[in-house]
Amino acid sequence: MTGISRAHLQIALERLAAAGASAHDELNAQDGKLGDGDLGITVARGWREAADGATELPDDVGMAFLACSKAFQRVSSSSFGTLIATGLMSAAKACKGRSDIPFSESSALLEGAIEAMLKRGKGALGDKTVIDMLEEIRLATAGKADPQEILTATDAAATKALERFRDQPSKLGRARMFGEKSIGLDDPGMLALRRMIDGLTGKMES
Amino acid sequence: MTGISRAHLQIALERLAAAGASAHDELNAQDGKLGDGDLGITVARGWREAADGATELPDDVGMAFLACSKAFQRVSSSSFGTLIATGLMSAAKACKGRSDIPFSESSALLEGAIEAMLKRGKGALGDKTVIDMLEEIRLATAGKADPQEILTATDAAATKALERFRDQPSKLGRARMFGEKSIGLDDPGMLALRRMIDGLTGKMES
Amino acid sequence: MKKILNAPQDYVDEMLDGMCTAHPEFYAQPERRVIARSGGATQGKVGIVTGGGSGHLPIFTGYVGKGLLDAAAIGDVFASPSAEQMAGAMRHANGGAGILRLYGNYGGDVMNFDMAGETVELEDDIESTTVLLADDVVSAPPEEAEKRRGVAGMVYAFKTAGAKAEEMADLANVTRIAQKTADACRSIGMALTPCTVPQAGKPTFTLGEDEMEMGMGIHGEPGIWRDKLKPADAITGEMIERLLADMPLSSGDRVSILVNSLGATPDEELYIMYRHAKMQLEAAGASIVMPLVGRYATSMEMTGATITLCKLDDELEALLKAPADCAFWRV
Amino acid sequence: MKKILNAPQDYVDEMLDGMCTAHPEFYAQPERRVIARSGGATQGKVGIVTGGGSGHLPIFTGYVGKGLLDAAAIGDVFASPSAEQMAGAMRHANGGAGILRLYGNYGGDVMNFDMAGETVELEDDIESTTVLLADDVVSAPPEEAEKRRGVAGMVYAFKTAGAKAEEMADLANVTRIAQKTADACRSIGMALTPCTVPQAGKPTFTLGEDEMEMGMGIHGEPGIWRDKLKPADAITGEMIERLLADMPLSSGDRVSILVNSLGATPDEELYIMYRHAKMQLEAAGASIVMPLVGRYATSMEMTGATITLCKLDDELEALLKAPADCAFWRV
Ligand SMILES: Nc1ncnc2c1ncn2[C@@H]1O[C@H](COP(=O)(O)OP(=O)(O)O)[C@@H](O)[C@H]1O
Ligand SMILES: Nc1ncnc2c1ncn2[C@@H]1O[C@H](COP(=O)(O)OP(=O)(O)O)[C@@H](O)[C@H]1O
Ligand SMILES: [Mg+2]
Ligand SMILES: [Mg+2]
Ligand SMILES: [Mg+2]
Ligand SMILES: [Mg+2]
Repeated sequence: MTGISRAHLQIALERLAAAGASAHDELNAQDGKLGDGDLGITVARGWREAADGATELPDDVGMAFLACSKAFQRVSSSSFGTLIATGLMSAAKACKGRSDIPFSESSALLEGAIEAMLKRGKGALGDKTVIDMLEEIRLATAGKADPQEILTATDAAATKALERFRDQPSKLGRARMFGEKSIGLDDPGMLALRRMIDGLTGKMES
Repeated sequence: MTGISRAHLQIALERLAAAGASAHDELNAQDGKLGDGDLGITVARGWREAADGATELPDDVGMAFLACSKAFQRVSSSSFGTLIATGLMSAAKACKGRSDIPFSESSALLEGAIEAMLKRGKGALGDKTVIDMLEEIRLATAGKADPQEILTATDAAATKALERFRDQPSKLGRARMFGEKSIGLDDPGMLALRRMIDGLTGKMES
Repeated sequence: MKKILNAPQDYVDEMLDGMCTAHPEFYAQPERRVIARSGGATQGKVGIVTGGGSGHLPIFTGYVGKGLLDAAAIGDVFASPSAEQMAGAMRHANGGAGILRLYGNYGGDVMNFDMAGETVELEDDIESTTVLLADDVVSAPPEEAEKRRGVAGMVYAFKTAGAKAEEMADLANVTRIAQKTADACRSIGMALTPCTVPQAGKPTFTLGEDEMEMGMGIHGEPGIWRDKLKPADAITGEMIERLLADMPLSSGDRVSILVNSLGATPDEELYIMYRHAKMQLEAAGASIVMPLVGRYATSMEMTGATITLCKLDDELEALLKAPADCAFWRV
Repeated sequence: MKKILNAPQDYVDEMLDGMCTAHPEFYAQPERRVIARSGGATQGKVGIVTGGGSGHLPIFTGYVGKGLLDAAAIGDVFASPSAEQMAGAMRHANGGAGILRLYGNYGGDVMNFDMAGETVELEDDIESTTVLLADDVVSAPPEEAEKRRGVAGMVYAFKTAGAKAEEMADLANVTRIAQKTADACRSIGMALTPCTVPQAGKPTFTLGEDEMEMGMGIHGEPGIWRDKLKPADAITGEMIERLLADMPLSSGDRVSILVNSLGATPDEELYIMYRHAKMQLEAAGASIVMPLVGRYATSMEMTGATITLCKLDDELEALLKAPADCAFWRV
């Protein structure tokens, strides 16, 4: 094995499900500040559903990503869940028919996901959403092939994105309606992704 | 002229309309204690409507009573108004075709009205309603022919009825539902008749 | 008072005006507070007339229409129409075959309708009969069933008697069907929040933040108990039980059921109630025919619901399913 | 929370269960949270599918029926259904002639329905189109009309597109009619009291004892102004004015108008509003065709009303008047 395989995904799903559960309250609270307070539910439920299907995942990494996308389509209909489903669907299409995806393709997979998610959410980069963090990560991981290096770069990029956007207003999603009030607050979707990365890198508090 | 004529009715209607107006608030309040608080409206509106038609009254005392009944049928649909309309209708039938009704017939007219009102209201004597006061008056005026004597007897009978029933429970109408609570309270319908009599005898406060 | 209105004293007349101009194919107002079919009375057909206070749409005026009523006299909110208006309704419903007066058992309404009946008999030579709805089981014990208030069961009687009259049956027969339907109906209500009579300007009753009243009448008349709000299944369960105690059903019986909102209670919650009621009735061996769920007899913006059972035989079932048409109900 | 329910998390499923068992002649639930016509899809007919949050009966599921919709996916109260449920609805509406996705413009619904569309195209080879209702004039200025929320105007689009599909028109034509209707609709709402989402357990907003909010959305989204409650004619007057400012009418124009209760506001008050709206529209030279007054798109027990105008040409008028049949509306 030299890249992303079924086995990697299985481990990742377990970690993401655990991260989702532990961040449940924090994310609901953050979303509740300017939104409907359901983001923790969305993240926890979605990854739990995907992880519950982990033993059934096919070897085809594309089809495995599709199964994860479908898990989100099934249980989480809030924006974040649908966007994650969209990103996973894009990865599914890109990986279809292969059981081993070189880590060096990570950045390219992200690029495809970002494009699909922007289209799905009718948004743009700079709107202060989870996609801005993904874009920061895509840039930071471009050209990298070593999984540990990729994780380290991802972690740093996530921190950078949070800091960069904190003092900007939200231009999309529910928080948009609150305009100026969103300045100074972390975008809940970015925070969710941050917690997911924490889970993957083992930084998760329990 | 030796008895009740069109002219008598015209004067009586003016007095009753004035009495109704002046008792409006008191009767609403009394009815409001255990009922829907509309009795003042009913009494004031009904006699006003009848008095407004006074100049058009026919000589036929029967038809004149009918016109008064119709006035109540037109404007007051609460129980008391309908019962008054019923009593007047009974008098109308009894006087039809005559333009001069001996005062000595007063008690008999009342008897007919009482019978019709009991039938209309599906009540009985002793239920603590306006009809009990009418019955007291019927008894007190029986055999009398002098109008002044009749008025004096009526006035005394009204007082007697109020006192006799005050400490009994209401057995009919809205107040019936309150059972014991109605003990100690004057029946609003009796109080209304008392005020009408006050108007006729000139005792009305203004 | 959180209501959308102009002057409170214009509430009823503006409402009737709006209703008649919105649905001129159904309703006309030939005299003030009298709603009649826009096509006028049907010659040779028994006329069915109802009446009562405003604030209960579709009851009373809304059910004027083919296969239903011919005319309705309507009073102020929660107040009887005048005898004159009732007489007017009877005249406008008169097709020469007699009139059935079909309405709810409330003292004021009864006195006025009786008086109106005498008037049109005297003045217009119109023969008429009366059938009173007295379906609210809470309002008097079975021994005094004739003293009970009339509530949503009226809708069933309008429907069956209306269908019978449309068949050109005679007055005796239309009256028989109405009475048979009235006898077959049992209702019970419960309330969570009051409504406001425009001219009074204040709520008809008060209930605590988390309280309900079981058995409350549609004008806020006192019920059987007042307590903490219970789950939908428990509420429905007790309502059905009390109806069945008054009119037992056994295996093979057919009933129609009306789960009716008093106004503010949404259809969503009526369906939650219906779901439980159906299981309960079927457990008793009865089968449900043509269930009605919605707003058929309201108290403006009151929160709460009523349940009516109407026990059917072949004759009533056929009449219930016969065509009918008004702005609020089409069968 | 003064609602008739069991466990809050069962509110939607018990409601759907009740609705389907009450009206099995109209509704079936072939998979959880997917309501389809009980007869199944009509072969060769374009399927019309809608979806959105619960709590708006008759919207969305109630309008499944002949001459209207083929299926609806329904979410929790005020929450989008999942993409999977939407895909399910599309599959059950599929008669082989393509699917129109016709629903309100809310971000979550749009993302999920787009995803569902891709899924059924990929997996089931179903061709589909989208028409979004964006009729709430208050929710964005005319320059950004495509960002507006979809409210009661949906009912008109269901009706006309439904009638067109029933004529066995092709997908392009059904889509054209839906878009034409969506373009012809303008709505505005006002609210007096909130509703409670069962799982949240608290009111969606608060308003003072004698306050109203003009322009408020059906989930309590902020409006244009909040002030003391005004008379019905003033409220109606401003609502109609704002609609006409967005879609001017001139002499000879025909419109249908929907005066819709958000739930608790009684029909009586809707008719008072209709009365004034009619005078105002006729003063502008327009004539009213097939006015609708009642509860067509609600927010459970919210007090308030919406007004929708739908400008008609001969084609839309004929489709609006074509037969249609569901448990909540029969034309
Ligand atoms: N249209 C969009 N495009 C991209 N990201 C979005 C969009 N809408 C919401 N988000 C992201 O999702 C987060 C909120 O997710 P969630 O709570 O599921 O949304 P909601 O409950 O409003 O549907 C936001 O903080 C933002 O990062
Ligand atoms: N059925 C009845 N028979 C005789 N008198 C009655 C009856 N009902 C009411 N009354 C009398 O009418 C009075 C109330 O009149 P009113 O306020 O018009 O009644 P309501 O508003 O309840 O229709 C009672 O105090 C009683 O004297
Ligand atoms: Mg959210
Ligand atoms: Mg959400
Ligand atoms: Mg009274
Ligand atoms: Mg009264």
